[in-house]
Amino acid sequence: MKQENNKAHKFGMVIDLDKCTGCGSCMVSCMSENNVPFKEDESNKKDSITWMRVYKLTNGKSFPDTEIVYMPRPCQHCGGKGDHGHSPCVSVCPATATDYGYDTGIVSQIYTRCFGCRYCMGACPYHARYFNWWDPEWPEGMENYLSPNVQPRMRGVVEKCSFCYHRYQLAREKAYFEERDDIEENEYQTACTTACPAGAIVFGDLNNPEHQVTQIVKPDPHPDPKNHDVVGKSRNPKVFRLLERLGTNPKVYYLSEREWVRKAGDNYRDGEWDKIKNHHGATESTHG
Amino acid sequence: MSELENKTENGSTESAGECASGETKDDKGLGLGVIFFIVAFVVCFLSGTLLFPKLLYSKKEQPFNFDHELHVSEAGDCDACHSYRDDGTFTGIPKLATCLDCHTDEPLGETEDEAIFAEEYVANEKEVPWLVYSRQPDCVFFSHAAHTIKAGNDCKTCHGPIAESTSSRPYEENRLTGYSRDIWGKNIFGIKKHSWDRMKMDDCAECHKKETGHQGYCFQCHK
Amino acid sequence: MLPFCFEWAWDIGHAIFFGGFWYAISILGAGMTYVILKSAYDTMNDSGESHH
Amino acid sequence: MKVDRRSFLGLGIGAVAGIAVSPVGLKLMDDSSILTQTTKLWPWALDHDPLDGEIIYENSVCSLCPGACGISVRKIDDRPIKIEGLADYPVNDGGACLHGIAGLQYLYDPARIKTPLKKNGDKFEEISWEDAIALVAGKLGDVRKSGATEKLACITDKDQGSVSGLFQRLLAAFGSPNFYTMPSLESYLEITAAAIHGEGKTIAFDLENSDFVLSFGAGVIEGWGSPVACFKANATRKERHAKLYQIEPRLSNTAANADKWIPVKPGTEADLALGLCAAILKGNMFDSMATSRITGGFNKLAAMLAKDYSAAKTAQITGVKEADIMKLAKAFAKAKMPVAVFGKGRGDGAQSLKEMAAVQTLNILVGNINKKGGVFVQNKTEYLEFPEVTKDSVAEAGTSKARLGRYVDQLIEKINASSNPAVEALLVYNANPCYSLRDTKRVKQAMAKVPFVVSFSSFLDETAMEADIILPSHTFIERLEDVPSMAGLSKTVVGLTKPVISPIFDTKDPGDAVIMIAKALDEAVAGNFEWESYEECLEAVTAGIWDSLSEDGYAVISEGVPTGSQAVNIGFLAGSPETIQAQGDFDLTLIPIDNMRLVSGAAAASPFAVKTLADTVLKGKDIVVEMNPLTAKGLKDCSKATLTTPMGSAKVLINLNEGIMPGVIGMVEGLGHTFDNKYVSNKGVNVNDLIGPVLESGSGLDAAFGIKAKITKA
Amino acid sequence: MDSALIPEGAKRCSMPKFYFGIAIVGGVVLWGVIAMLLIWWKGLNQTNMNDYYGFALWIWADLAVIAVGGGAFFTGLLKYIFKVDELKNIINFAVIIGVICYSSALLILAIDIGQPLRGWFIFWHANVHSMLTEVAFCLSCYFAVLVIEFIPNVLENRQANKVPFFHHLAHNMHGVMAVFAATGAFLSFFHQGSLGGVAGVMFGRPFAVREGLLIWPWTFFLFTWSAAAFGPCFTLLVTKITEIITGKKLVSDKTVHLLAKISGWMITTYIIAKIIDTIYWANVTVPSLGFELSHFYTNNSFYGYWILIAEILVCGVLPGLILIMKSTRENPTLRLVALILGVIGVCLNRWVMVLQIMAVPVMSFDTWALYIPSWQEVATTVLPVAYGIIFIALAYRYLPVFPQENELNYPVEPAAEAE
Repeated sequence: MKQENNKAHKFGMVIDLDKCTGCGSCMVSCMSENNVPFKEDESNKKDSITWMRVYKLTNGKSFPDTEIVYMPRPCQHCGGKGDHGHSPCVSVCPATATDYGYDTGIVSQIYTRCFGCRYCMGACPYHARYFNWWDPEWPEGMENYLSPNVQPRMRGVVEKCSFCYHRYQLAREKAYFEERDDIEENEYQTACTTACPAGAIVFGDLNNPEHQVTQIVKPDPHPDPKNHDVVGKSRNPKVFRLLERLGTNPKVYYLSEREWVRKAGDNYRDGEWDKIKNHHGATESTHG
Repeated sequence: MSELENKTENGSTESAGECASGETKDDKGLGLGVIFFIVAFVVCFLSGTLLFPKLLYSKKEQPFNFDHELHVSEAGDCDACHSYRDDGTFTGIPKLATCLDCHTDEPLGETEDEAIFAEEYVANEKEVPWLVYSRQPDCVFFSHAAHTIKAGNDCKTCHGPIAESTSSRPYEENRLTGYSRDIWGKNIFGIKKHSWDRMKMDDCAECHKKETGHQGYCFQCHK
Repeated sequence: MLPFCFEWAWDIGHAIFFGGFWYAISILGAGMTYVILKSAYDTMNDSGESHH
Repeated sequence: MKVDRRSFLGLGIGAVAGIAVSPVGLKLMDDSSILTQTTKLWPWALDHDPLDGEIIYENSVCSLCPGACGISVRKIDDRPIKIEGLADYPVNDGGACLHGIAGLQYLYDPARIKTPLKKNGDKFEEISWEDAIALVAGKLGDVRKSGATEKLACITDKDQGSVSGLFQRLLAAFGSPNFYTMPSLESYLEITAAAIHGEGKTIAFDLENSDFVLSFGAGVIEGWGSPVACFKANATRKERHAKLYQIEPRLSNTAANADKWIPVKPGTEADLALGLCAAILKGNMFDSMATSRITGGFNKLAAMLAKDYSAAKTAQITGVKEADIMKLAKAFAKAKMPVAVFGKGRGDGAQSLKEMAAVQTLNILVGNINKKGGVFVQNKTEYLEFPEVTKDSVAEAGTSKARLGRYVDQLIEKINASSNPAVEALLVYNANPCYSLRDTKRVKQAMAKVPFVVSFSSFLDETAMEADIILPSHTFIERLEDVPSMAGLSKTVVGLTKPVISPIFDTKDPGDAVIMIAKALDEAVAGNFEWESYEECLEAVTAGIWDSLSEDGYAVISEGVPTGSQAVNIGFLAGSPETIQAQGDFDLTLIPIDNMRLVSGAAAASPFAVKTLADTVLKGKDIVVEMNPLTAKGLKDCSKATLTTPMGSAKVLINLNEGIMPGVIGMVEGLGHTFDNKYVSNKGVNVNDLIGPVLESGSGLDAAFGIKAKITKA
Repeated sequence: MDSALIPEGAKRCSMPKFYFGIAIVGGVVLWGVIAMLLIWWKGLNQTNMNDYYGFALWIWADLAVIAVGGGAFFTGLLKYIFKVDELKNIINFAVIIGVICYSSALLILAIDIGQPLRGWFIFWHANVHSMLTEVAFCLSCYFAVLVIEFIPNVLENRQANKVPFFHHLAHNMHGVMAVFAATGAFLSFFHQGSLGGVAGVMFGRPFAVREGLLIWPWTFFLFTWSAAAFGPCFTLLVTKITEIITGKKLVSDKTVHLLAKISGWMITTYIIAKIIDTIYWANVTVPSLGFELSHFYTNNSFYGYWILIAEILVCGVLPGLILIMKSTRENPTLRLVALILGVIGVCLNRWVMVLQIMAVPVMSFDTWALYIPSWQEVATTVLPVAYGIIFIALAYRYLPVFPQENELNYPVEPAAEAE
């Protein structure tokens, strides 16, 4: 397909779990950036809308060998099997209310098109999609802080992280205005990225070798010889993706020095981990 | 419009003729049936075509008349007032401040509109509550820069020959959807004579397909 | 659903899916029309005898 | 002619056909289909479609906590819509914490006080500013006339900054020595400095350069000090190959993020510090240059340490293995730029001087005072130039009287103790003692005993509830103020908070309120407040740095390693002060937990912040307490229980957590608010209701690290 | 009195008695309707669904009624296409049950979506790659077919049949019914299948995902097959219940045995396929994604291996065997047991393919999610049942549903009949 700027982007992020302190800045920054509502009781996490959610993982060892790591989880913007753009959620939406932007690799969600069948939520193993069980309400006057760049959602539709797409729209608009073909790395950064006080999140274009995220992740363009559904596996031994083996091909990568953390990123049968933990991408694949 | 009126006349005369001849010819009421048919048909068709739009759209007058033609001749092209900000966003309808580049609370001309503007708004530093003909729904992201600077369209393509207008027409709002009539079809039959007659998603898609080879992904125009 | 819908594409997926759909619809439509017309016709015929 | 069935048939068919060929059907179908997609179906959207406009960024400084981060407020025309960290600001360089980002929620907080209020019976009624000021001035006038001017007291969050300065000035001119600040890390740093290095000094830790941070429970990434600055320092640890060792009874986020977590029995941190000192002395790993500078108590201390703090003994007291103590002492002493950090949790809770002094002694022994990556001891920041206060005889007499108490806790005690009012009038600004001091019952009791309490709060919080009159302040988004960054930063920066939106309610800048009150008092007092407005005052008293304040938005007061050596006297420790014991005789120990997503200071957490709380902290309206499965005794995860301490008891939920020492119960601080904001209040309990103060003899600080408790099935 | 409407020769209970019964069931319907309106007015927050349970009781009910409603298309297929003429004695009833099931399914779907007014999007803005789209299209089309198949039966009502046009219409429709039935079978094959596909294509959910043929996962075919197998079970079961309630023999044993036999063989073949599928899934699919089978059946308070055994052995293999063996099949009691087990079995399967999928944690640090429906969900799920009872009662009372009724019950005492 022909785009205004011919080379397609593939926006993604890598989150350094060793830097992450679980402080919650990313969650709040996301909520206030994207007009996410709040209600009286948000302690039931199964109906609490947090596009960016920070999970708390433990190594399961007992005192005093216990370890904790915090794992921020935005929408993973899956590329689907073979990274062809058939994300688990996009392929199932009956009303085309969510699509895969081949120009950005970002999975959209259109609130006025969604009629709330929630099939996409069932299909998403990351629980990154949230349903508006209630009409949003803001205390008197507080609606004055709502941003015009993101549409507030009505009851009965699904919403999720958009990688702050409106920031991309605005950055592109500026580029057009200045008659540039494309935007700079720092012109488009998500709200969670810029907010993180620890600088644990790095966001950019995985197709652009100049970008920091690409240099950290070193994504392998070839399908994983052990599982052809998997594309873009990281060649950095410290980097992994959530549930990579399902072939969802997320664009969100995680970085950790700790082995137990990397293991927690996916499911492995007994003893399986030790066999494949050192397998990173096709080019470095050591096992047949 | 006028054609339609003619039609109605013809229609009614025909029916009258039918009526006259029908009476003598036929008393079984078949003719009467035909007459009733035609009358009912014409009445319903006309009310559906002429009356219905009046009911469907509510008319709102602008705060006061605005003479685009005059301003274009005085101030220059569209972008003299409808300009871009440094971040590439579009100002749309100018704020009072922009007007004050030329205007003062001393009326520039002696039209009563100018007077209203000077007294009610400039004097009280009140923004003019213009009604925006081309306001898109809140789910839409539209970049003027992309369509003009990048794609090189002129304003007329979407906004029509508004620059030549000497007075502001009333703003028509669809009672059902709450959207401006300019967006959702000027022509009640949905016939599109000019590119600016309608600006629904399909119209965007049509042009995008033609110009970029692709009708675009959701997020290209949605937020 | 129809070729002028935003989502419509002239691809194999739409061809098969809506091919099947419209095929089924037309059969049902045609079938019912035929049956109704025929019944109407039959009714006319014997109503001819039945009434005065 | 007869009108028969056929005619009607014709009529009907005609009508239908007519409508059919007219656009009605199609158009209606089209529009109603559009209607179903619009937000019009959602009544709320009709009048709340967020208006678009010009995007403007305005810089300011967040004053929610002592961190004082630079913020950039995004506005659409004149409507603020988002707060973000300000890039290149010397404190936070772009980063921001969740409370700052959620700042706009404070602006529109349902609990905001919209206009001055006057207590009438147990209800508040609205009054005008004029009346309010007149009323306050009247009452204060009476006190002054009575001659007992020392009976006017004031409690604020800090003693720095021009607003606090104005309160102090008011008291001085009025004639009262009773100005108090709430306990804060900054105050503890000064107290510790005073005990070892002399009055008027303060301590700072060069975390961003140190290569070995030994933290005695300091929540370096949980709101301790200047949170974002600490986050950043911690984030660069890996690149700098620096180590962080965390000593505390619970696997806090800091401990989890640290290179090593050293669990220690609650309240024995001081002993561990002394044990380490002993080990360092014993192993001859100390910096003799540094120790030679110690003017007092060194030998005595050395002897005491040798006697009471052998590794074995320390191990027994603290629960840390002997070998580990030796290893730790070695690692710390051998590090190039080691630094030992004190101030449990956020550093603003109860602290014991013994513990802080012991930790500081560690620093002294390894000789990292005023060295890069070490501890900076220097004079207290002074950038304000208030003109000398001119006191009349009454004021002179009053100010020369003894303070009612050393710290705010003693003030409360004194008020409660004395039969006739010890304090006639109390001014409370930017402080919520009725919530954040230990044993809140006694604090409320004291408030009730004070005949006239004036609150300057922006929100109707627990303390404002107790006030007789409230002069509501602007929030930090609506006001102008100088904000010094304090809290143990290696550099001192004064930032300028600017109004980014005109006040949305009938509130005032507290500075203006004070000036108005002063002006309404007799000439002797009023004479000291010549300024027309707070703005004018601010410009005058910050004259030295005003240019950079107004241009850059901040001014760096001190930076880098201080020069010159500091006096060192560890006599206090040498006198081997007793270690604080937890109150009560139950067999478990309840300790407060500082959670980054909650706040325990003057402001409460925002709705967004509360939303981010895990369901292992708050579930429904119930607070969740942490305990080790070993101590659970039949209590299951998520089961309801009753937590009892000598102070009272509370319904809680259990979270079985391997990351907390057996025998210890952890309860988060910052919940259990009772004011009118359903998103934040009436959730969980306030841990300060369950823990009572234990005053440390000698220092007079509330040093209760926790309290004995028992937990039973409910 | 309504005797004029009652089929010739048929005996029915007195009108007051009948409508009294209807009223009782009507109460239940009312309850359901109230819940339904509540949900439409206040939104889905009236349910106990949440972000983990986007699909819950309703979707299960949907799949279940469509599965058991499968008897209609399968019997129709046999009767009109394969010309198994014997089945003419039960086809009417099968169709009626079908109409009830499918109308219920559509109703439930209308309640289940967050923005009911946008329901039409699924057709207009169809995404052809979504199994749910396929479901929606085939479901509504096939419902149309069922209505068409039902119309003649209605027109055979004593009074209706007096209208010459209706008389002819009924007659002519019978004439071309084969065409409709064929279309219906075609549509059914796809929507029954695509309902299975709904689960099978969720490749983010290891418990649901299956390999398959072209775009269709194995569950696609298994669902069609199971519907065809257990549908007739349900038809027979309902017939049996009606017979008990009316105290009449309505369908000859010959017909019953035949349909039971067919169902039996379908069940047996299906369950073999299902077992193969399960074994393959457990030993190839799941391990390749890093899971042990035990992951799906342990560490939670409800879903254990029992559900697997119950579905496949107790409610699959067992009824299958009972129905293929002449001796057991023709033993009324055992047959009834088999029918009941069969219906339970297929419902259980649908439950597993909806709710257990949602319950199973996928991320290694995620937890099992269990859920209990709210009363509004229960009420709206019971609604179709009550409405079905009334529907059948009315049909039985006023329409010649069972061609054999008179001969089988002749001579008959005016036996007591309830609704």
